[in-house]
Amino acid sequence: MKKLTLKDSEYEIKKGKILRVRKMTAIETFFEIALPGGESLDHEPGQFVEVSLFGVGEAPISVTSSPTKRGSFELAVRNVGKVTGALHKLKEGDEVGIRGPFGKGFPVRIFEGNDLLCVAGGLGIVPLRSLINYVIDNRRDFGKVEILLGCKTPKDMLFNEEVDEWNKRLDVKLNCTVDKADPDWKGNVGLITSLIPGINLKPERTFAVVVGPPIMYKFVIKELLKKEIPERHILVSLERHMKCGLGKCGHCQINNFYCCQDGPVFSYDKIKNIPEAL
Amino acid sequence: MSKRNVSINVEYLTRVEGHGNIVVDVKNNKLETCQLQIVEAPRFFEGMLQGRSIFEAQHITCRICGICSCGHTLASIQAAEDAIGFIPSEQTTKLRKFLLHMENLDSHILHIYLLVAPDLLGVKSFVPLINTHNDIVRRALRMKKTCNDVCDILVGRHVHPISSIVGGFTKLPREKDIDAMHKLLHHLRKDMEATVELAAKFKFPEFERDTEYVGLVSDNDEYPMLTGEVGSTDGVRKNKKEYKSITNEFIVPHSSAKFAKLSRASYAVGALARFNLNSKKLHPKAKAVAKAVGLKPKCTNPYLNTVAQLVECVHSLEDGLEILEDLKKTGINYDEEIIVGLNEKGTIPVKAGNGVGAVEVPRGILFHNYEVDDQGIITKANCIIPTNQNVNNIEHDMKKLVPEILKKSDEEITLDLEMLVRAYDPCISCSAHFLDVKFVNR
Amino acid sequence: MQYAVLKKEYLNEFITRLAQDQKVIAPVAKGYNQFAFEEVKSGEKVALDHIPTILPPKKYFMPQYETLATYHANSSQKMNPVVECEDLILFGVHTCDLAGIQCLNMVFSERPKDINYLIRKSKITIIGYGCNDYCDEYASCRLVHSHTPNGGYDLFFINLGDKFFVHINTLAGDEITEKTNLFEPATPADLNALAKIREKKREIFANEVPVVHERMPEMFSKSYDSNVWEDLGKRCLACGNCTNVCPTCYCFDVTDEPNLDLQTGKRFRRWDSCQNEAFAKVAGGESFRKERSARQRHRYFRKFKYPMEKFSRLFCTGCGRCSRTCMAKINLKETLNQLVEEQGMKNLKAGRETE
Amino acid sequence: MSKPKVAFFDFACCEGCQLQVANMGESLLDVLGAIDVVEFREVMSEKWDQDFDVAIVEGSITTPHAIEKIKKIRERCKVLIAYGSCATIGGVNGMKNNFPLDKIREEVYGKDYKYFETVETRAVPQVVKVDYLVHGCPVYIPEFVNVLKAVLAGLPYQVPDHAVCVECKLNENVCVYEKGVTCLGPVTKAGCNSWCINNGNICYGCRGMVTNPNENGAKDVIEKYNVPMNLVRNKMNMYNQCREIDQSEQKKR
Ligand SMILES: Cc1cc2nc3c(=O)[nH]c(=O)nc-3n(C[C@H](O)[C@H](O)[C@H](O)COP(=O)(O)OP(=O)(O)OC[C@H]3O[C@@H](n4cnc5c(N)ncnc54)[C@H](O)[C@@H]3O)c2cc1C
Ligand code: SF4
Ligand code: SF4
Ligand code: SF4
Repeated sequence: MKKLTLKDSEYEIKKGKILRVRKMTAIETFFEIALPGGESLDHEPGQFVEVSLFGVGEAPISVTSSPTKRGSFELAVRNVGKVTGALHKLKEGDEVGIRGPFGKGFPVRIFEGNDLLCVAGGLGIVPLRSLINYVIDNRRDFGKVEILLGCKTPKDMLFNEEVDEWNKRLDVKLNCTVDKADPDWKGNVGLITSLIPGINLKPERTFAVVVGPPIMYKFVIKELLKKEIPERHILVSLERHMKCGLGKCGHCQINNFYCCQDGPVFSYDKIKNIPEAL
Repeated sequence: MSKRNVSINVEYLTRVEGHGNIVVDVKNNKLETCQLQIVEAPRFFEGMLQGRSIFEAQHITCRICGICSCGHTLASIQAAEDAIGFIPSEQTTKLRKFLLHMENLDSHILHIYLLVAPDLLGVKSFVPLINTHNDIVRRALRMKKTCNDVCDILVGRHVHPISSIVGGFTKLPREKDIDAMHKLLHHLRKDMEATVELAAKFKFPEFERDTEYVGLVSDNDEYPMLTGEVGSTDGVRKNKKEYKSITNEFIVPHSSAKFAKLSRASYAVGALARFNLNSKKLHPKAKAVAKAVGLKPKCTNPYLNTVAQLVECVHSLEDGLEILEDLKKTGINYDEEIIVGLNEKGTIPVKAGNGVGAVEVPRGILFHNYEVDDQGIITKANCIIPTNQNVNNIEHDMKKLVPEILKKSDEEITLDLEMLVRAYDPCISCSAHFLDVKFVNR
Repeated sequence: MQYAVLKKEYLNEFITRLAQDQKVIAPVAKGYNQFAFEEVKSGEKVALDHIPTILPPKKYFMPQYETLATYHANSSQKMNPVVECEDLILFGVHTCDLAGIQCLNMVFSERPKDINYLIRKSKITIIGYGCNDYCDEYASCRLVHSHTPNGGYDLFFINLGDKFFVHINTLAGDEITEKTNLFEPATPADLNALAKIREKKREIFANEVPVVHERMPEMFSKSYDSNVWEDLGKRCLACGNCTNVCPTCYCFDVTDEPNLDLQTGKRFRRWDSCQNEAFAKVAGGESFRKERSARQRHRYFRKFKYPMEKFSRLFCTGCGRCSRTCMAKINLKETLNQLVEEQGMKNLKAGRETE
Repeated sequence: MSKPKVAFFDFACCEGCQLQVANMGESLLDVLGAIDVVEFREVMSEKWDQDFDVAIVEGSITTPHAIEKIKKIRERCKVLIAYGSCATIGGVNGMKNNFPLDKIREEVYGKDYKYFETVETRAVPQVVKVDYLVHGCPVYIPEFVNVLKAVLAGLPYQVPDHAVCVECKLNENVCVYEKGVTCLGPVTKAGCNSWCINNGNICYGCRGMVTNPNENGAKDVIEKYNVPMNLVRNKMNMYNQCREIDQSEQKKR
């Protein structure tokens, strides 16, 4: 058996240097990463990368920074297991492997000129932040922008400062809710679905982007449909077990779709009849 | 010289298999207590075997002990086949003998290098030797691995062999396997020479105590390991079926293992016993080594059991190589490969019976005895492990030894005693598995 | 020379000559009516009329364990992507397995391409072999049209009794006939004999499931919620045998294996199965195909529906391996028949049309 | 980082799994280069009375004394590895639980059996929290080395939760059911590279059952291959008897 070195393997990584590490919550950490020579990752909001640590493995992680941010990109990682746990031990200056970006992101070109409703539950804000910052940086290309954020308790809230900043902006409307408040909490209490009925929107020119834990989708989409937002205008990002990111390994398959190639972002009309999707 | 008081209590004797304590109490030069206590947790194998198929016995009993699991396997199979009246083929017997050689080689190497050598080199274990005697440690591990690799090829693994079962082998070595095993063993020769050289330099304590030595004996010129009758240096000779009248087990209050005696107060089994009984039948190369290191029958220094093991290593290696060469010549009949689950398919007829297996395993003669009903289900099981037979002898050795070394310091006495026990290579976890002990005063 | 014949008595010599300068792989009997592709040095052990081997020849295109890269993580993340490959001649590949290889070819040459697979593929020469009769009752090759060759080979052998009729399909195939120098040109009589065999084959190979091949995806679309899957789920042990033996299953897992220094090691992939418990599990413990019924359904849909949409091809080759190996007697033909029945798609003429 | 201090302990077992360590050959020295073995009674006389990082525990818990001892070990170590089937699932010692405790004691020890303390056999995780499991009777060295590497790197080790059949098929063995024999491969956790079947035997289930076995699935198997059910059950309780303790406790809850 011969062992040949490959020049064009899809499994080859790029080296990413960690510029900044910041602990966000007890289980989530933020990373700013640069590719060699400041090479652009060249991603779309909503796309993900495979983050690789040799000896540990790879994990798909959404890019949370906007493509408008040059020179580096950002990830926010929740510690749930092997790779994510090992990532949490890294320091500034360490290197990680990066493959990608992979998948279909949010169709920002189609959003242009339309209103945007972003709904994020829990970790869902990670990919959505990429979109929101992209939209803010190209603010005049879009119509009304409204953001709904939900999480379990105020302590679990991610990107607090940035959310505050969004909140202060006049051209963005923001609403937060928590399942369980603490004494300092001034915002809403309750499920994120409860925020939707109160929103004033023009269904035919609104695109709703929903990212959150699996159970959230069903209920949020129901509310959105009540608002008569066209199915085609509802975008979701799905999480599946993934290994290769190349549409081969089979783990992420959702019926006939490969989440890594056909997704992770899907429009609701495309998947509403896909039983394994939601 | 002032009167000596010595109190030794070695709790959890190390570098032996299983849990045992040495307790010695000397008051005013008078030996009051001198015991080898077996404190292994009971595992109830005898009970667990009840209701099991005779074809499963080997799978279960080999798990009595991981060190001599091939030995238990072979004794168990022999007892099982004896019970149901199955006679193994010549090829099967040959391969079993070869397996037994590997078991002895493997176990003896482990004992000589990892368990005894540290004492002789004045360290607590082989770990410090990694720095001081790296080549020796490497050689030991390499030799051990070779035996292990050969067992991997032959029976899947050394610890709890897979393919050796009642009836024969579930997988017979292919031609390339025989070649591979031959190559491995051939390479072992060089390390074996170095081992002999090393062992020749070892200085063992000088101590003599004449005792009765028991092991397999036979009328042919093969060094008996797997077949033969049971004999002793005191002239006893009996069929293995009469094993109970050989071991004459009796109970002592201080130990959870039974004690054994034959013609005298105690007897010994193991490499030294085999050597004393059958040294004439050893492979010429083994004989030469015995001569070179000055081991002669009848040797009555128990510490030299380790040297007898060395001689046996050479024998097992050389005889093993010859078996392989023979198999290469005759070829292997693969039609004899058997399918596991013989009882499930009723391939081998079963009948009620009582079978005994007597096999020379590394530490001495091992007896397995099963009674089965006409469905081949075990109704009664009994095993007598070499160490069980030896503990009584060890205690007698200790009783003679302690007064002779009272001049030494407590530490030295402890070490001498530990070394004595270790010389027998006791397998304590085995010995506590089949008991029926009464605790008189507890 | 496009058609040739090889006398049967030369087969042994043929393999021996081939094996002189290359590894030759051929089906070999393992007992209990089981076969496996293994290296051979001569024709003696070759079992041409085998029922499909335990594992399909995919193991040579996509090995069970495959190193993707070696790495060195000392100071930074450094990797060396590799492919392990060797020149092979696969001899005696039945038409169903040829179809299986073609399916894998499609998957792995679709972008993003799998270079490892493609390089290995380029090093393998394939000599096919036609079956003149069914292997056993599990085969359903007629249903999916893989009972006859549809390309995918360099040489193709057909048993004419005392000789093999040989189709030379590629230059590589031609080279083999030249090099071994045992072949003769096919005569008109040989072509006649071939035609007869084909005729007979048409009679023997009847459609195993009375449904029109092209309507299969439609049938599956309608059967998503069928009780059939519940039933399979109750029986399935999730042992994964069905997918491992399937010539068109290619799911895998990627894992790192560090050396003891914890700095160097290799990244490798190994076969995985959608039937395995953890296959679709994500962090948080949610599994998207937790039920065995859903996993079984997924397996069937990945054969008869999804690939039809993507590659316009069924990913079942009719080899019958999954049914043969299933401990729980889950039988592909039976399942298909149940679905046909349920969806009222029975068409007794299907597969009987003249070809 | 200084080398982690590792100690070996054994409870009721055959010590074969510890022996497997010695069977690694010279690569053992690589392992010993990465760890600092402070106690290993079987091959070392050194004793250690301080805390240590890793405890590798072999054997099942069968006496009240052992329960106390394992609890102490747990307190002294950071990482506890249950090593070998006796420790991970109870293993062959669990067969004892097939009999009423007093009955088996009496049978083996005679009428004074009460002197012999014994409790229902338990696997180590049934008594204390365990961080890593190395299944197998005996342990499969390549897997042990993988676990060890995971421990050293501070990574979790996932025991495969799919059937031994998966590996058996990858090794292209003729399934023993084809030979008319039962095998526990379909319900046993993989990770041993189908060791026993590769060598012409069957799987006895020494690695424990997969978490989600199809308890009702045996029917079809037994029908297809025409093997008696009691044979399967008989094999099942060879290594996996301690599972019943969990099951009965689950019921209680
Ligand atoms: C498109 C996409 C985007 C993602 N973006 C983010 C993100 O921005 N931030 C973030 O923290 N997480 C994100 N995830 C989830 C993240 O990939 C998983 O949490 C991570 O792979 C778990 O790997 P691990 O090695 O840490 O866990 P493991 O120790 O391998 O396993 C823990 C559990 O996670 C499951 N799991 C293993 N691998 C995966 C996988 N590749 N995908 C999903 N589950 C898996 C296992 O089955 C197990 O149940 C994303 C996932 C996807 C598919
Ligand atoms: S082979 Fe049968 S039992 Fe095994 S996973 Fe496939 S369908 Fe289930
Ligand atoms: S032999 Fe056992 S492990 Fe292998 S496939 Fe058959 S049932 Fe599974
Ligand atoms: S095949 Fe079964 S019995 Fe054998 S080692 Fe593997 S899990 Fe244990």
